[in-house]
Amino acid sequence: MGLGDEMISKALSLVDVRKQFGRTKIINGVNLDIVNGERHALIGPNGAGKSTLFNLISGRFPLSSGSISLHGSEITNKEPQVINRLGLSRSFQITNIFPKLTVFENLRCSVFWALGYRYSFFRRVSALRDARESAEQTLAMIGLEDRREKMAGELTYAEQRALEIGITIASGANVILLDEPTAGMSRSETDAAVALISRVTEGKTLLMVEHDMGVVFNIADRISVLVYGEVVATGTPAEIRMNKKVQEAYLGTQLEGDEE
Amino acid sequence: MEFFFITLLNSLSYGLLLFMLSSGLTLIFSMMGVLNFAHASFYMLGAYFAYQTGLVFGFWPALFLAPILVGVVGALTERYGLRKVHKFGHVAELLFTFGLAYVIEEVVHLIWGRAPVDYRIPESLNFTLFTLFNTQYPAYRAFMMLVSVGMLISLFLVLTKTRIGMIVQASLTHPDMVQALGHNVPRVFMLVFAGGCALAGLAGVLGGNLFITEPGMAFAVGSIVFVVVVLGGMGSLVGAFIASLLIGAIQTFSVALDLSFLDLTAALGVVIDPDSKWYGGLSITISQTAPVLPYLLMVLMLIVRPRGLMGTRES
Amino acid sequence: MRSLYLLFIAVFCALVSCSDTNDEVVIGYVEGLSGPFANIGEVALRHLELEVEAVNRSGNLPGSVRMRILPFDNKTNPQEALLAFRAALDAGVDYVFQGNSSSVATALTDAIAKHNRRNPSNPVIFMNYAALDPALTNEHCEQSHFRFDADVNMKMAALTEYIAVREDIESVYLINQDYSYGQAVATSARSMLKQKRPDLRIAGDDLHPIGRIKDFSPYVAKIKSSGAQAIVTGNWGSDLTLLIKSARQMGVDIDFFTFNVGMTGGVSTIGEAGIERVYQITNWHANINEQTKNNANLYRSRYPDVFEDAYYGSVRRAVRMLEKAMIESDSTSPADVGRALKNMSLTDDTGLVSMREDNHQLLQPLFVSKLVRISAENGLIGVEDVGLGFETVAEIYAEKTRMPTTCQFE
Amino acid sequence: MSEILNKGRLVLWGGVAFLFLLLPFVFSGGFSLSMLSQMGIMVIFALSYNMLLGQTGLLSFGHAVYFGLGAFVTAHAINFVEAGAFGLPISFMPLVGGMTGLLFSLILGFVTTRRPGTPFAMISLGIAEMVAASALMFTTFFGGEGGIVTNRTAGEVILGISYGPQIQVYYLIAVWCFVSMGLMFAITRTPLGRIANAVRDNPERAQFIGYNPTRVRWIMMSLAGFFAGIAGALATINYEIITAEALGLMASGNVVLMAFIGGIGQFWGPMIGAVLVTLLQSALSNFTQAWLLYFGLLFLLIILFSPGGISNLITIHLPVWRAGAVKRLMPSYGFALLTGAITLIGVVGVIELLYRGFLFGGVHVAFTWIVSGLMISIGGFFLRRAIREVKQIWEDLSPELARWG
Repeated sequence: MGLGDEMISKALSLVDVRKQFGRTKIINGVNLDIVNGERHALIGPNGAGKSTLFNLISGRFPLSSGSISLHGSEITNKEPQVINRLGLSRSFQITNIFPKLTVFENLRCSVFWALGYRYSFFRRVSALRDARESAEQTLAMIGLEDRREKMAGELTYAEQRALEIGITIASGANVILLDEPTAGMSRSETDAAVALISRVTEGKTLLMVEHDMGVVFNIADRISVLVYGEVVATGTPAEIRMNKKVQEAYLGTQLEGDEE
Repeated sequence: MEFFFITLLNSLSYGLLLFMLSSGLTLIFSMMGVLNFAHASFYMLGAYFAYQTGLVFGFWPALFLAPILVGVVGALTERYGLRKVHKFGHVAELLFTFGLAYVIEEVVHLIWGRAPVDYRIPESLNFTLFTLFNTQYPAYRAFMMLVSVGMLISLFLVLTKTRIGMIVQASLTHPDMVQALGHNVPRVFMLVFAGGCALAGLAGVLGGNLFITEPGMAFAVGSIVFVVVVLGGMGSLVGAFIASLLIGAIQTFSVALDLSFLDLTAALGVVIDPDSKWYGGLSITISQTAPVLPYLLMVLMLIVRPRGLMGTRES
Repeated sequence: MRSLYLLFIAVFCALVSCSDTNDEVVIGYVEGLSGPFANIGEVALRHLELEVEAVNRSGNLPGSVRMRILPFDNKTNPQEALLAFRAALDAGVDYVFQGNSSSVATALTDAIAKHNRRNPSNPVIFMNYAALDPALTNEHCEQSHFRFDADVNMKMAALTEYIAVREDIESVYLINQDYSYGQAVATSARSMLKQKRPDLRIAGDDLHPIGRIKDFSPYVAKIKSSGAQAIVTGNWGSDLTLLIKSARQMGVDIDFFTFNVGMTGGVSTIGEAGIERVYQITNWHANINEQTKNNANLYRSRYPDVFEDAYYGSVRRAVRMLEKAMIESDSTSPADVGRALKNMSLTDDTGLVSMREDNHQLLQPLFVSKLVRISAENGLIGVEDVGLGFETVAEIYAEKTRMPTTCQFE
Repeated sequence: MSEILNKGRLVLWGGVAFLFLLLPFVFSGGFSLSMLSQMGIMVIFALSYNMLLGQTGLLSFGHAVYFGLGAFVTAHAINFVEAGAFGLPISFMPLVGGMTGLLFSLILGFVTTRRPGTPFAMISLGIAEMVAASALMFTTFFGGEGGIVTNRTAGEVILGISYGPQIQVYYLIAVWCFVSMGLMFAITRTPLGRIANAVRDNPERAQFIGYNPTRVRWIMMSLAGFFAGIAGALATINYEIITAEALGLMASGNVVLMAFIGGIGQFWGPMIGAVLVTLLQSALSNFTQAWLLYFGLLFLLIILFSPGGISNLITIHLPVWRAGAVKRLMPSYGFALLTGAITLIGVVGVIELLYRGFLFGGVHVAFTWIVSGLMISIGGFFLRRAIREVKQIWEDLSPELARWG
């Protein structure tokens, strides 16, 4: 269909994406390509628009202008569920789970669509072996087997963060967006989270917002730096470390950020 | 012409009464997120309290005493009822007020019986203010309009000029921020709830004798007040004001329209036999549907523009 | 405390399915005793109690049996009424009294007829003292149903007889509640006025939703601009009160011809606004003759503390005819009593009343009366202690209210 | 095949079926039988309502619309059968009601389910108002004040079943109730049922796992409408008359009360609510005119102190039972029960006195007043202590219970 290799290898492509709320411009023409299979980190100071950019990509907010495509197909301003069905899944900075479902049910619900069960009300979930196995696999992956039947709302914070990632990856989407997966975690919890993220995103495309530079340099293949709604630099961790503009705009002034 | 002017005046006074009712509900709704199902019950309590205190002190003291008493009942409701339910979420709060409406109606039965009580317009206001063409305009209606406009102005002043008013106003748009600034939000909630109820009570004092004071009076206005609030938009007093006048106008003016589908078909040259099965449905006139129109309007509004005319938030 | 006792018995019987003893006739009073219409149910219950006490005092029933009332709450809802009817059957009820709400009456008529067909050995008779839907003695008529009040069409016939002679009235306005009863009032008013007063102009015909209008002033403005001199309305409750008050406040000087103004609370809430202007058409009021005045006083002295005054002439007639039918048939079983009731006549306080055999509708004189101030000079009895009472302006003979019927008993 | 057909569940459902079969032998009076039939209908209705409120998080104030429309169409259908226009056995009439409910909830649900929470509640209220108002105006279809009268014996007699005797109608209702319960329970165990829970908990997140919350709500509402229609049809068959009250605001409010009193958190909660509320309405109203007040107070008490309803009260005791700690709770429960009963009797005394005092005037009952007052104050005082004690024991127990979770 005339799609070149170049297009196919791009998991995600943002062209001149802009967003403003009222008169406040948050995103000012972002151009960004995420290569298939890479782990890409998005960093930047508070208020740079990182989470907003995630919300634009995942369909939570409509764009003011510009376009976004996923594996070469246009997803600009599509509804979140449509984008998700095309293989893009995201997590949230503020834990966003189903508090009154059990941990296992949280994960099982996340795989139904991908396995084609849609809105079915004539199949018993207990008979859906693939859904159960898939959910159990994810459960094992995020290490919450012993919390299986607990209400998600009753988990500890770190457990909820793990579940958040679990819900995001359960469906097997191949483009994963993680929004500050380690925010608010202790050192040891962060290490566990990093291990978890590396494990679960094996062979997938990952785009993550992260403040913890240790995590970023540990995981990311490439890094983009977002400052005041614009990408000022993109490159390998080594390149970014050396980049003057980045040092000025970001690393030099404020290394440890908290919330955006 | 005469009909037009009289109806205009009537729609205005009805609209203003609706505003008195809905302003309290809007305040409560926008601040606490609680749609107070029992709001009309507080309106009813206002009328009954005014009747009771009026028997002892006369109408004028009752005009002040009754709303205060209703406010106290409201404050107690908030303090010992709603506040406890708050942690279970909005649905539980809504259902609490829903149950409260039942209980208040039964308590009114219990105390004042089921027949209407003889709550009258005071003699000092029971005269004809002016005669327009040859329809008399009663002074009490004018008095009611005066009070509600006065209430509108004082509400505006309280909200914009006093400290508590500022906090309330800020809470209308940014409840989280107000909480973060360390204000005693529960107490503000209680005051707002009490104030909202007192406003409903005031409407009851004025409406109870103009219309009728009986246990069914709450049910009769209950849902129309929701319509006003939803139509006007959550958190918007101005919206509630506009919606009140709008609904007042719709309900009063549509009464005059005797048009029906039959007229439409007749205009198209089709005459429907009165014995036909469809005659009953087609002969319904606009004036017959008048009281249903607001609900239709509300449903349409919620579908098309859920935040209402002037609202800023969806819920 | 007496009624508490009765209620207790009712429930007890319902639970253990006890049957009635032979020396008692059990009258089931299946009426709305809770909720918004409970006061009306209470009022009629007191009327019933007064009459049953009188019957029991005279002790003329065959085998010196006594009547006993068991109240059942139908919550003014047809489905609940059927549940209450089942409870009444379990308690051994033979006669069911009900009247407020035609929807309940229709449900009960139908349920009782079906019960009688399915259990011919244990029939029940329905004494309807106030439900006015004409269908009950026409297309929905049943052998087991007897109506003691005049239906909407009969009342309208009587009322229009009076309007026909009021030549000062040149145009009337019809305003009614938008449901089957109000629609029936409007329809029969239109056709009967056309027939009896072809010259009369119908200035307007409005239907409004029931119980939902707060402010009647737009209707009044419309009535005013139509130039009507009188209003004919079947409205009841607050829909009637609000209409009259609103008209008087706006200085609209106009006659009101009503069906239900005398119902509990009506006169006291309308008050001065209605004097000399409000008319009602009823089968009974206190000031028809010395006998009716006596009966009104009897009620007052039996219930000195209650708010209302005697209103339901039809309850009285229903109980008295039941008594007479039992004596004449020398039986208390519904089958025999029903046969005796079919063409029974009785001289009551307002004159001769008689049951129509062809549709079980009582024919009785009807009275148009006007709300007036009572005084020592006119010697009228007031209602609800507000210094107002009704004065007869016309009596319409029973035969004048005989309507053709479509009733065909199965 | 494991979950639904597992042994425990099989025994449970078998027990329910057995109970349905047995009940009319225990409560054989005409009134009891009618009340059992009514309960069966209300159980279906309340469960269908909980598909909205409990499972999908949609607070509806207009659910009786589907019940009522299903009932009216069924009434007309039965009358057509009687007139010989078409032949459908009465036993399958509930399907007519169900399809009607489904049709209308499909149409109305399409425009109303875009938003949960208060906007949905308001829209449902508005639609309920409009339908109720039209029901009074359009007398051709709704039959006016008299409603639509039908004859449930209209169909042919099959296997000796004419539906004349109430007992046959009871078993018809029992069968449909059992089937509907089974189906509604099964729906909670399907992908849709689970996703409905997810949408209830967090509609936004549901979007990011591929689901359209509006669509989920719409489907759930349509299914709920289907079962409400079945309940309506059964009501038509049971009462042989249907009037506009059936789809009014009171009926809609009633089912909210049932579901909430029973508890919306468990599947079986609304069943308890339906049975209890029907019992209260039918039995309590025979004892006292103040039943509406008691009913309202009960509702408020439940919202204030046990918002999970009665079923939640039962559920929280399961771990206690498993931990074998019931004995430790017993004394304080007994104390609370005793003081509660004393207070309750006092309150009932006052309420009844007020009702009677105003209805029959001038009853000199100073003694009862004093006794009631004393009971309230003394009972209330000790009740507070009892409640504190109960709370304390629960706190003591909580670490133990966590293990038995």
